[in-house]
Amino acid sequence: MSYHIEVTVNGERHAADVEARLPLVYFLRETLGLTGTHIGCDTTTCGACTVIVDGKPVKSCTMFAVQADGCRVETVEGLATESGLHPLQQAFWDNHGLQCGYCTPGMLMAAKALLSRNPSPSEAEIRQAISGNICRCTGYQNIVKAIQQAAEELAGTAASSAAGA
Amino acid sequence: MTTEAPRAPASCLGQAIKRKEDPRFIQGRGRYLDDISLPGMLHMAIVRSPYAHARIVSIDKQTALDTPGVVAVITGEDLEKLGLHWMPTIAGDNQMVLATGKVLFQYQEVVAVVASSRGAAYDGAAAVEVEYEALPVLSDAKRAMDPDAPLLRDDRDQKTNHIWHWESGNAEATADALVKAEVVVRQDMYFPRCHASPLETCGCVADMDKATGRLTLYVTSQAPHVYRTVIALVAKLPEHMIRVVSPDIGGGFGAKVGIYPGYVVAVVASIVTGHPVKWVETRTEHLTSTAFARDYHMTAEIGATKDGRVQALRVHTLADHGAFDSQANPSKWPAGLFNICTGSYDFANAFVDVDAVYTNKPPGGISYRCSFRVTEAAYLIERAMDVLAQELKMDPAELRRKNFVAPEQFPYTTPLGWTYDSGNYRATFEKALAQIGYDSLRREQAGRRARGDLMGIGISTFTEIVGAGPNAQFDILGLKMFDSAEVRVHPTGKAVARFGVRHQGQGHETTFAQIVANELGLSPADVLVEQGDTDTAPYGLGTYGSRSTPVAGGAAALCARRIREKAKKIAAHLLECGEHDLEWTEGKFRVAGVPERSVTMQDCAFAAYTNPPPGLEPGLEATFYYDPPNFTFPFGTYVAVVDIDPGTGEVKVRRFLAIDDCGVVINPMIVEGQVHGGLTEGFAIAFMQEIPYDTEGNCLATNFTEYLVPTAAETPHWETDRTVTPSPHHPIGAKGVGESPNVGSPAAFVNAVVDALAHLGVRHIDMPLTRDKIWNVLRQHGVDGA
Amino acid sequence: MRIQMSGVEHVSVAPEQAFAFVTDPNRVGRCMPDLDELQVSDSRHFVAVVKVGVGPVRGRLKIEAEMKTDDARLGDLDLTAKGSGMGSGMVLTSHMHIEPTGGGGAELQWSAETSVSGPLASVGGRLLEGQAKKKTQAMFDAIRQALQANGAPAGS
Amino acid sequence: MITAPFEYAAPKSLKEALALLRGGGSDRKVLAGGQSLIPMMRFRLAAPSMLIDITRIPELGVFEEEDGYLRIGAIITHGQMECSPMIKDRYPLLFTTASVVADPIVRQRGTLCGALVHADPAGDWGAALIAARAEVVISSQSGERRMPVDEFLVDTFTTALTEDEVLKEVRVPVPSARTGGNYQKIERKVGDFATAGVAACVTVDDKGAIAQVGIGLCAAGPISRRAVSAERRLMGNTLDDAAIAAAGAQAAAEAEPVADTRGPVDYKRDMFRVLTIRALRATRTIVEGRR
Repeated sequence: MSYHIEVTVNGERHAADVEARLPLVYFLRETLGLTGTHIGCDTTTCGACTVIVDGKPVKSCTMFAVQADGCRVETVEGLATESGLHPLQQAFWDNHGLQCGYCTPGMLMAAKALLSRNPSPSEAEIRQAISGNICRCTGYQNIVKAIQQAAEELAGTAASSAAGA
Repeated sequence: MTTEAPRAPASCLGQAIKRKEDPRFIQGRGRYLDDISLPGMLHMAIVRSPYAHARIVSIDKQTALDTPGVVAVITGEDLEKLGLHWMPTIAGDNQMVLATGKVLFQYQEVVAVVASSRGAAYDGAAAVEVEYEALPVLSDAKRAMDPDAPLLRDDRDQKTNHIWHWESGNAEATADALVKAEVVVRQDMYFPRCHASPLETCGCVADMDKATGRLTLYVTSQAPHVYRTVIALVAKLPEHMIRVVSPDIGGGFGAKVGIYPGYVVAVVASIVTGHPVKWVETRTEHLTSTAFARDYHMTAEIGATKDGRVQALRVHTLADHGAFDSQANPSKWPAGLFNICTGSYDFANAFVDVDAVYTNKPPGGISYRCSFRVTEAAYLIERAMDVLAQELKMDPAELRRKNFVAPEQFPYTTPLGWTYDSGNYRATFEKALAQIGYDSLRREQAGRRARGDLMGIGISTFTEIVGAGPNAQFDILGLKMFDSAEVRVHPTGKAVARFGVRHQGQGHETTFAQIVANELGLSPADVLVEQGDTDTAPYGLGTYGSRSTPVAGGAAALCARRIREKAKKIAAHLLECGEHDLEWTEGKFRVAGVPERSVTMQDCAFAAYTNPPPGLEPGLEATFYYDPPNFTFPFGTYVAVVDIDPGTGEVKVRRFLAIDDCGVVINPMIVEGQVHGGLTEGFAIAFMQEIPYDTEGNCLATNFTEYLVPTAAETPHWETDRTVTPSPHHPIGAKGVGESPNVGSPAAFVNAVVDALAHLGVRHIDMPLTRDKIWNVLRQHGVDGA
Repeated sequence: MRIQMSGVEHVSVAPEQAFAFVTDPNRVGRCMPDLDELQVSDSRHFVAVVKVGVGPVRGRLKIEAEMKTDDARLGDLDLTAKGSGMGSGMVLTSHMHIEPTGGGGAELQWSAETSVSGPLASVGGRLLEGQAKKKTQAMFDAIRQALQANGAPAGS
Repeated sequence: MITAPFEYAAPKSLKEALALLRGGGSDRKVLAGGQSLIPMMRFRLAAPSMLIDITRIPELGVFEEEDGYLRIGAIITHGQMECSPMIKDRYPLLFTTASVVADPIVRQRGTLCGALVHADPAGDWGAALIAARAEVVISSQSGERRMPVDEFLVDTFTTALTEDEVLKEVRVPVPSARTGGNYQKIERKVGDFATAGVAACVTVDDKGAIAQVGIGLCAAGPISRRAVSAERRLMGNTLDDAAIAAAGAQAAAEAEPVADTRGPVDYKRDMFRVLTIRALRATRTIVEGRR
């Protein structure tokens, strides 16, 4: 039995008929071809599949696509714009915040969710906020550095746009 | 958008150039195995044994075949008809592909189900009914040789669980020296079974094109060429009709070197069904059946003088190889490079032996972020040195100072036969002690102890051996352990460089571009590095054991120099002078004494295709197969400072300083990143990561809720620095670094924790240093807290 | 994982009655908790399918049991069972000895060792022991009730 | 891994949800955050025939103080608890609990009520709500019933809910000015099930004597439990070191942990002593701050 869903992904509206048991992550990867979101475990532990659903970070292996009916989903593919990389992407690149790159999309989305809730987190707050995401390569230190740089960058642009307003 | 790597000056070695591979990864545009989807592709799921040792009574596939979407159900008996139910392992043993007769470890592959969708494949797998008759289980290696132990491998001629015995060094001289020694310490230590467990599990897409008869295997492989050759031999397919493509890899750490049953079954399934077949492990499958690491039961004995000069080292090891001997080691080295275990110290005598046995546990024995059993060796000697220091009531720093191999002794040959290329252990060590403030930490510790606080300082001054290896002695299945590079310079002076190795996050697309660019006077931005496609890349043995930079990095430099030699002829032609009049400086050919008369590599490249000198073959490209003259021997000093909560036994790592010496550094940013990552895995192994088995052979760490991988919250902040002692024989003096931190750090952590408890008489605690173990030690010694 | 259990149950029927009951597959088989189906092959062998249901965890276990008695040792019963289901396996070995007690009652002294393999042990190990103990207790409660019901109370 | 097939429904009202549940038998499951249920379904240890998604039912989103109780609706997530200024300021026990449940991403979807219904013996909320003397509101087509959390939590994965009932909300008594609380948890790493956890909630009178006390133990047996004798030991006393130490010893004696990969029984038992002492000390600091 299949269910009709309509989901807005990175601002684009998608309609599909899906099996109830289709995890959101496979809907994104295989139905929509957005393979930037990865899968690393069976137990909702690793966070490689982290996306943002209606503003909240979610492990998309532990949510069914039917549950996302009518939701706004943001994935790593939606971060960069015409004007360039998202400050988080740029900061991960600048600070060597990735190696094999497999956890990176989930990390970026977890970090984005953190900064939208807490624009100037401490190192401890950053480490807590990404503690639902596993990285096997970097030892996290450069990821933390990257998130700090992005936070400053975003604060700066926010300030200037506020000043501009 | 700005995704082009910034240009670097002509001499770009040692520059922290941002990684060229990153733009695709940060935008979700990497192409990993599971991202590959081919038309008509089927999915495969594997039914596994719940028992660690059992006879297979019957297999009923009918219900599975009746399950909607299921296309095929393959058993060991089906493979037997093709002669593919067993396959040879790298270690010269045989391994079941799908079980026939009996199963030898829990979660062993028994039946494969191929279906039109992932869900249907799992539905089919759940519907397969297998009846087992449980057999007595052997899950403790120490019992393997007992007369009453069950015989696991009745398929072998030798009716024993003993696989092989290996030894190195002079047994008599060492025994004699130990008898004569003023002080002898002896310590048993277990390096627990653990697992590399990269974030991306293993998987493949097998695509047999019936029309062309060509097999394309997309697979998570650190060694694609070796896969191609082995598959040609195992599946009896012509090698030129096999293409192995290793796409972006989500971490390997040694787990993606071996060839796993799932790959073979997927190939068979594609041949049988005529469709591409994808198999991707679940995390549970990865942890329970993909190659493990370590599992060494070691005993170390050191003989020394009263004033702390080491004289002899004797090591006996019992190696648990699981149900099949499928460890990835050079053919003639069953225990890998374990006899590097004299470490950084000047031992006159040493002897090592290793006995390997079968148990009802998964096969493996890979080099998990290390070079062939070097982690076990480094842990053993660094732990044993602390035990000796304790026995002598000597500061472990002082003991090390007394026993380092001295700079003037290099090249230094160990009693176990290795010749270290270069090192300056004392200098690196003193730099580390000064940087962490060792003496004041010791004073602080004394003060805290008086107040009942538990603080410890642990040192590890390890020496590694990487870059396998000199072809005279090192091969895998007969394939010599060289590696290769092929560089093509296009007319406009842009280059493509291809390699036989395959990176998994180490940054080769950047560092190898830096090496080639540096030799050719180009910008790294103008050098495209390609790896992983056996149709285009030159033959190579792959990326593991920190061999990429020592071997393939050497090939890169020498290949580029070969091109430069040819370019020099072209330059002479362009500058209308003799080759001997030319010098190569700042990335240009200049006429000696007339520096303003010069041509660039771009000029030479253009001429190579448009205006080659008469008689000279047009074009500008070269291939180089590099047989390293020796290993390289990176080293370092690590210092850990810990505080222990007397109430809960929790250990807090207050500080950790890592000073590495990996010779000439190509990209300091990447070296630092490698060190951070390796230290974090060392931290995990020391404190939480283990795969235990119960007496029934049940795996007790089948997923990430029990196989504990640290998060950012547990991981300490790392302090890193370097010294530089170039390798005298490596073309650019580099040594390799990816694994040093994982090799050197476990001992530093354990030494620190034991040091914090030493005043209670504690001499050793086996990893992982879990809270309950430490609590137990504390309570036994009357330490209480809340 | 290995689970060891033992206990002593008192019933107010004669030892012979109790022994006859626990060695009768038809009767003792029906005392298994959450029994789905029971096939008795002969006087000493039966196959039972039981439901497993702990919160969201649902499944079925197929259990093949064999009883051994020895006329020389009247009152002693060895029961071994092999279970499979939910991708897992289970092997049980148990012994029971029945002693007369004062007032015509009987005492069932039993011990059992169960080893569990597969996901149930690997994933559910944390919770398994408690559940196994409950099911066993439930089984003996059922046996006691059945005996009280059909066996004449002692003394009368 | 992919779950077995199932049907899915997302009712817009509790009435609708209860109707769907009724007659569905044990094979229909209510789905809120799904952060415990879905992993079990992936392993096919759980295979419900239908999931009834209650997250689109507005009335279950209640999260407010009303006549002496904090009402926490069935779809309130751990994350909402953690991020609520009201919880941070006035409910230190709930706040310290919310911030250590699972991991920060799971907390955004997992719900307090869902975790309570899951009734995992190592679940943090059971212990915390027992200590806070919370009660549950259960809803079915035949009406509503209330009971203390203690009675609601029956056994491992087992609650007082019948198959056609839904846990509608949890009600926590609004703490008085002189109430403090704290949750202490040992976990091997973020996201691990608790090795041991202790929740304490204490109200003192104007003289500093303990007027009401709740101590809940997590991973101390088949289901979260109340440390009755530890509470008895404290009632009427002041929160001094001697009383706290004695309460710790009592709690340890009452705990019935099982050995697993997190450690042997004696270790875990001692952790209940240590954590009880630490939870009570932290609580004392808060209470003293408020007096």
